[in-house]
Amino acid sequence: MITLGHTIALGAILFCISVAGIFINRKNVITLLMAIELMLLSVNFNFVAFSSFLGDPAGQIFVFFILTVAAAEAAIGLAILVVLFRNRATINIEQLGDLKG
Amino acid sequence: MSHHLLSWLIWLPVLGAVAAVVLGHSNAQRARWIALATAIATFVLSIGLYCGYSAEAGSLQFVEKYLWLGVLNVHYHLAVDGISVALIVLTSFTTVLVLIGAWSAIEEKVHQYVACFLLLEALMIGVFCARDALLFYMFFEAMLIPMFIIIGIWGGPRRVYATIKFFLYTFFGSIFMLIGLIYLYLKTGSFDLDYLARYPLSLTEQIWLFLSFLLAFSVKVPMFPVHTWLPDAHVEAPTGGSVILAAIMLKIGGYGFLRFSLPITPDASHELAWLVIAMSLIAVVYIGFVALVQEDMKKLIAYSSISHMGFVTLGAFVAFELAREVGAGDAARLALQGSMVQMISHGFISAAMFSCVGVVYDRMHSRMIKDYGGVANTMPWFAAFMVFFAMANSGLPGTSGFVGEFMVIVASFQASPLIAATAAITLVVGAAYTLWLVKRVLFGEVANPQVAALTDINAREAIVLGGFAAATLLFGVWPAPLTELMDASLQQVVQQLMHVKV
Amino acid sequence: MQSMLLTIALAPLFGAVVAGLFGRQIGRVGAHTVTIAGVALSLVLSLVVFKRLAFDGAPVFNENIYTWYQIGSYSAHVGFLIDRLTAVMMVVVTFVSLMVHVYTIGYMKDDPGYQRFFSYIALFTFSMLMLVMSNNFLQLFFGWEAVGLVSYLLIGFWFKRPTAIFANLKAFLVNRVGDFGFLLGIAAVLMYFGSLDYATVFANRESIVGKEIEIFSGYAWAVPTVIGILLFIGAMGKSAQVPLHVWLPDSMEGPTPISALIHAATMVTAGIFMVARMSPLYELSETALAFVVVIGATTALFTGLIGLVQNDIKRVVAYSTLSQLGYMTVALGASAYGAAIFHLMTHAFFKALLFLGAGSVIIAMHHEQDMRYMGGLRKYMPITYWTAVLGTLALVGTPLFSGFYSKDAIIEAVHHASAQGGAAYTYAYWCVLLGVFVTALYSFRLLYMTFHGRERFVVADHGSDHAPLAGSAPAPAVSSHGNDHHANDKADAHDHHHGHQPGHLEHAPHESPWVVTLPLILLAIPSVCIAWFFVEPMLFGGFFDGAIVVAPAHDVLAEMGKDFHGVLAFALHGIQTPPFWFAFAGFAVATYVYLFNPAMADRAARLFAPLVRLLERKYGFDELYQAVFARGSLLLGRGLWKWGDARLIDGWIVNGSAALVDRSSGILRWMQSGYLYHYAFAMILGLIALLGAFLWLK
Amino acid sequence: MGPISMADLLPLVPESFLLGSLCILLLADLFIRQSQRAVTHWLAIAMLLLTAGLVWRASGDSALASTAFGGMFVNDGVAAICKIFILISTALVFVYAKPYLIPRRLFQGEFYTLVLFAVLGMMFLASAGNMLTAYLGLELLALPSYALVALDRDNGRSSEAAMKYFVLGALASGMLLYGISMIYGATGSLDFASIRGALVSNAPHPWLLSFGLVFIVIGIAFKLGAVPFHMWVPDVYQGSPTAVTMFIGSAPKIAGFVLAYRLLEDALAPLFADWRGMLAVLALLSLAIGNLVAIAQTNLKRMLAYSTISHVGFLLLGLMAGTIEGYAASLFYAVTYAITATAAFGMIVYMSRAGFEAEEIDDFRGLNQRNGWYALLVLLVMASLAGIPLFVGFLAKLQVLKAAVDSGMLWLAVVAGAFAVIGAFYYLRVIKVVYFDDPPAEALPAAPADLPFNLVLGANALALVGLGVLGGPLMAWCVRAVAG
Repeated sequence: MITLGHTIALGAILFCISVAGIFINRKNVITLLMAIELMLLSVNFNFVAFSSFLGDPAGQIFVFFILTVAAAEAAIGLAILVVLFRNRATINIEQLGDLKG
Repeated sequence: MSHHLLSWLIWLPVLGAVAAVVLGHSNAQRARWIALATAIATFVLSIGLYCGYSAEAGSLQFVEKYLWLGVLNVHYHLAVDGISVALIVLTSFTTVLVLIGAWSAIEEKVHQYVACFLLLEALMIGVFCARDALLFYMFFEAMLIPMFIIIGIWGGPRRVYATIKFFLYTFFGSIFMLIGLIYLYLKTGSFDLDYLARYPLSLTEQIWLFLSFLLAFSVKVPMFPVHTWLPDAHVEAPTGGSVILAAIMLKIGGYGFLRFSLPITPDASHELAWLVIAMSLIAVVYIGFVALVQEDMKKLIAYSSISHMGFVTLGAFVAFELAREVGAGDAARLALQGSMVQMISHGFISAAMFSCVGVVYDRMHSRMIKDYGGVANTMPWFAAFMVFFAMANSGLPGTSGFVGEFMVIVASFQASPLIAATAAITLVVGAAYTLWLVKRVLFGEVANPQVAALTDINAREAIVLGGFAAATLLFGVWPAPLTELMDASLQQVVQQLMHVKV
Repeated sequence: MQSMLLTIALAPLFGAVVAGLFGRQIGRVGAHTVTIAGVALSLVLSLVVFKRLAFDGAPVFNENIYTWYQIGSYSAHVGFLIDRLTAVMMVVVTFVSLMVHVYTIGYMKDDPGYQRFFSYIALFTFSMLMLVMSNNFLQLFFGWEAVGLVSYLLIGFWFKRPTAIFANLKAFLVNRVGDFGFLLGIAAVLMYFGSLDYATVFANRESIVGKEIEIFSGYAWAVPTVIGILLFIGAMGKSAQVPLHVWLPDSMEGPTPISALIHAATMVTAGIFMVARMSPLYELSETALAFVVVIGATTALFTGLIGLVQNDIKRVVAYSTLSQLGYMTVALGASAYGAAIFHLMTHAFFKALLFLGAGSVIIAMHHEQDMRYMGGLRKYMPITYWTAVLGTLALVGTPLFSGFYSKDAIIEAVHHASAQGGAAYTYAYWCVLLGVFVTALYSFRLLYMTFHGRERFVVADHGSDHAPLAGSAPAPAVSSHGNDHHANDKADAHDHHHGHQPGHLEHAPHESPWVVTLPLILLAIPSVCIAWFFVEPMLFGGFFDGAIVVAPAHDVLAEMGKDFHGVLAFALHGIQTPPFWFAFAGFAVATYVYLFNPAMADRAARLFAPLVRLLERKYGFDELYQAVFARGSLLLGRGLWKWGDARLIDGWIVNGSAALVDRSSGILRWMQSGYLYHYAFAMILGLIALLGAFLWLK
Repeated sequence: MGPISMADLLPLVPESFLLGSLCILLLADLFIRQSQRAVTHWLAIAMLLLTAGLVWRASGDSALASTAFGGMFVNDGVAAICKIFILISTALVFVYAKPYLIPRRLFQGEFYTLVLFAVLGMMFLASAGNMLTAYLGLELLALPSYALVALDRDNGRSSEAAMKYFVLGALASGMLLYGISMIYGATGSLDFASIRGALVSNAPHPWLLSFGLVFIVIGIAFKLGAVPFHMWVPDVYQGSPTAVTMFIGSAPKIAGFVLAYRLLEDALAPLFADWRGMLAVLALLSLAIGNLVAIAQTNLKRMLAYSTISHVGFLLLGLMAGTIEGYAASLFYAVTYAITATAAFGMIVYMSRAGFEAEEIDDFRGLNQRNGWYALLVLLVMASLAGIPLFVGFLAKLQVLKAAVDSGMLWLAVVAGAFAVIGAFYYLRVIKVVYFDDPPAEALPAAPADLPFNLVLGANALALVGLGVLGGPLMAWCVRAVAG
């Protein structure tokens, strides 16, 4: 029987994967965007889990809002990615170190 | 008008400053005249204050109290007693002479120069009549900016280092005082000085508060370990800046002791009186010897003013030993009177010495003693003034320089002869470095062609030096008006001193 | 009475201010008339006051003019206390000052700073009068330092000369060392009596008899002794007693009139007057009196010895003054205050006479001060010569002359005091006795080297009637080799007329004008006869009773008074006493050596070479002070400045902390690497840190 | 939660007016030719000021319902003050941005619409009564900001900054959401009032709560730019065009404060003991790194970035106190800082010319010789930032320090004081550059004669002194708002 503990653990695992994805990856920005999406999904999973265990619909409604915001976020992220590529001809994070100090 | 005299005294110079900047922007001469007119008007007002103030009562007069920051219970509370009146008159008197002195010395950005001085005057008068701790603190801190600008723009070659050092030194000291004030406010609920003076505090609280006040005011006086900003600030400041810095800004440290440390934390002050006395004596002797070996005239006079200011703090804290341990209330009053008179007289004398250096600096553009020699041959009148002020600086009776030192030494003898003996060393050391300076600069053969080409002081410089000389002589020959003005107020300070709070 | 006193004090001040500030406008004649008028007015009024007090028995005048400050029970005033002691001093000061004023007209005739000089000496007279007439310690201290100031200005009058401006700085600083003690003495008086007025202090002087004061913890000293010694330190500074005497010989750099006025007659006696005025306090402490007598005796003898080896005419007289001051201090120490004041008065006259005589010689010799280039001036300058002789006889103490009465009285007094026991007094007695011999020796040496013997100078213009001596270069016939080089090169530098060979004169020396010789004569008269009228009242007649208080046990003058039968009897009696023989012996030795057998001086000099060298270096006081105090304080100052201020406070603490902040900001700045993953890593690190801290706290 | 009634809509009048006029502006901008772009500019400013007026009127009458939409939208004093000052500072941003945007061909409608959407987001954030409103408001603020940073399409640095800002922003909002989910899981509700109720009655699942709290504090810390979540601030400030930096540097700080206030005070007040320690650490680190690294900067925008971080340190001091005075102090600090920041960036805009970015501190060399008035304005701004008395910066610092001392954190106040002194150095250095150094040899091209810009900037700088002296009423208003 899947208890609350399991779902929280799964949510945490997903969250950790996405966080690792962000700072381990040195190569390309797109994987970063994917990692961010994954993080939002892990949060959604958490919400749905809690909502079902609590029997209170508010959590699930919240998920819908998160999904829409995630979509908007992805759009802007990709737009910035395109602009970045147009200007710097690279999406390799190691070459995006101009602003420092 | 007389009801709001103090507000007029503060805000008139501010108006003058704004007018000088706005109207004098293009025409320097107009800026100078506006500034001088405002300064003279303020001086007349301060004379009105002096006459209107009844010295016998010694109570706080010309009171103005309006709620200012409700949330923090801060009041725009102005009032003066004998001590404040004396210092306010000194401020306005010196500012008039400084503006006359800088008439032709400063060429560029004159309107900003005179505006800075008027702002400085306003803020200093504000400090002297603020009766609300936070209002005092605000004026105390805000003074830094005009002085920062004055030293920075019109100063000497190393002015940037000097002025930033001056600013950060004082700012560092006063931040801890702010935290002390906040603690006091949280404990008592008000910033009013009289209320704080009466409010009982435990000894540990008092000691911490005293240390925070000590740090803030010892930087300002300056006292021994935290004095290294003064020589730099003086050497690099323009003449007018040095005069104001020496004449008035150093007094705010001493005034701060009398208004904060003595009344609010009497027991801690008594407990740590030995520390302050030790610092003052070191300042008198150690700095005296350091002054002896200076090659730069202004630095020498700067060190000399540190040494003379040592008497101010010595007098203030010896009063504790006298009042509480020896039980000689009148001797304590004499010590405090000595420290106050020393403040006023040092204001005239060191301002005059700096003006003298300014006079020769305007002609020779050098402050190094070795560049001068035999100036008396070509500038006899200047030499007469310089010798007179050198004598006053070494505490010759008949000049005000002697009165303060005499009272402090004589009073501190009753606390302990050793303190008096160490302090009296200044008679010898003070005379040594001042007269040696005079010997190398004024006397002897004409050292070099530039000295030979020197012209004696003109009418304007004569007015400035004459003004200071007259004041020094008046209070030297007849200090009674000054002492009577402050006596009743100092009597109250002695009572506050005796009041055991713990 | 008060208005008269005010005019006495303020007339010279008015003259000084007018001559000083408006010197150029009123010209040279205007300057000296206004100052001389002022001083003359003061003299006349002083004489009137003296007559009222001395003869008409007027009461002692003690009133305050105005309040200086009033703080609680402490108050200070400017006021006058006029009793017989003050009256005597006022007359002496104003009389000598007037003589010097008149003399200066001649002496400073062609000096550019003419008006300034007159303004200074008139200012000096005002300061001295304020000191003498004051009725409280504060005004005494005001006068004390004011005369110090004027002596500084006058010594350094020719401020172009490096030696002069060195001397005046030295004089002022040494005086200030004395004032250091004096001020502490005043502080002690205020502490124990609660007031600075003489009247109150002397009225309850008994209150401090038993009291003790612990300046250094563990050492309790009697209060009267501490006050006595502290005040005497001030007197030592001002009256140039041994450790603090170094400034007086150097003060000869100033023009001669001021040497006469300040460094012989008036200022240096201020210390003596002060101790006499404080007699009520001094009588309370034997140790203080013993201290005074020892210092006085040492000064009397040892400075006199230095006078023997001096070749500069003014320096000889200067050392003689030092020695005579020692005598006066010895008199004070022996509680013979009357004798001290009496000697002070007589000394003022004949010492001023000798100085002005020397000045007249210097004028004649075109500012040549070295005796080795003089000689045989007797026939050129008869008046100066005869007045100098009278002055020397008075100084040496030949009977019937004023010096004899005052000096013998002191020697007798010390004799009586030493009889009552106390090693100090016996030591003083012997010093004083030997001093008489030394005084006679150097006085007559001066007289003979200047006025008698061979003319050791050559007159340059050949047309003069008397040809120079047979071609001999003016080899200094009499001079101990290795004399004071200091004096030698100074003489050349001093000659600011025109650099010429020492010993060569433009034209033969001639008698000085009447403005110079008249004061000499006027001073010669009192030098001779002043004693006849005043020895009896002053010493034994209780002239100073109101002013000076002497404890019965110490009253040596009363004992001496018993066998005093008139002026002549005292003189006759004096001839049998040892001082006269010593004086005569001195006179005989001097005459033999310097008149009949000049070569003997060289042999003697070679014989006592080490002693002579010691005397020439003035016992090494100058070098010691220069090394220890001057260079020592400079080294200390530089050390404190370089190490204390520059290195420690500024270097490490102030700039050090600034450097620390800069370094740390450099490091922290490096952390902002610019790479996205570092930023994300920082955030996650923050997350882990917060979580860890949170859990660890739970 | 019954059906939506008129009572629910009334509190939202200002927001709905802003949304409506925003849409109109969006459409109108399509039909305006580039030459009349100024119309959009003035329309936008007018809308902001009108909305502010509406908020002011609404806060005046007490008849208005305090909540709407069943508690999701709260309309209390704090919200009113925050909204008004957000609107005012954004209006200031618009006025100052114009002379900067025109020469760089950025003077497009997008700038205005995106900023207005962000403002709308901030207004919702200010009135959040529920986690959902807070999150939506936060994202509505964040997303347009990412876009704004990348506004200058062909500037490589802008796009790099935008990318960094986007990734880190998304990461932070992810963490915040994760925290919210934890809290939701522990307390069973998203509504602040009920969360608070649940925490008070029985503190459920301590582990879940503590995890959730940590994540929420991280989300807040990122939004404010507190260390160690500050890494984005300097790069974004420097990378984005100055007009955008001006916006990002001012209004969002108020939003950051109100986010913290709503979440920590309204929702998680019972956990005060836990989040107080965390805020203390953040404050200390922000003060230290903010002040220290700012000294090493030569680029003025980067220096102001680090100065913002140090000011956030002070702001956290007030929040950390947890008392009414503490929150009021932080509110006053945030509000006055926003105004000062706009003035500071306004100076940079004044000095920048076509093709010349006055970013380096050195570019301000000798300004006093050339234009005394603006030199004075720089002095006023820097002095207020340094916290020198008779300036509003001092009043703000004073109240925050008082709150810190009042809550027993005396040592932290002393440390904050010491860092304020270090901080004063780099503000002094700007004044030094402006006043003491000599101007560069070649003359700068003439500044655009934009009268409203000069007037408003002058008024803004003088307001810093005016508020410094007459700050009483504003302080009282803040306390009333928090207490009310």
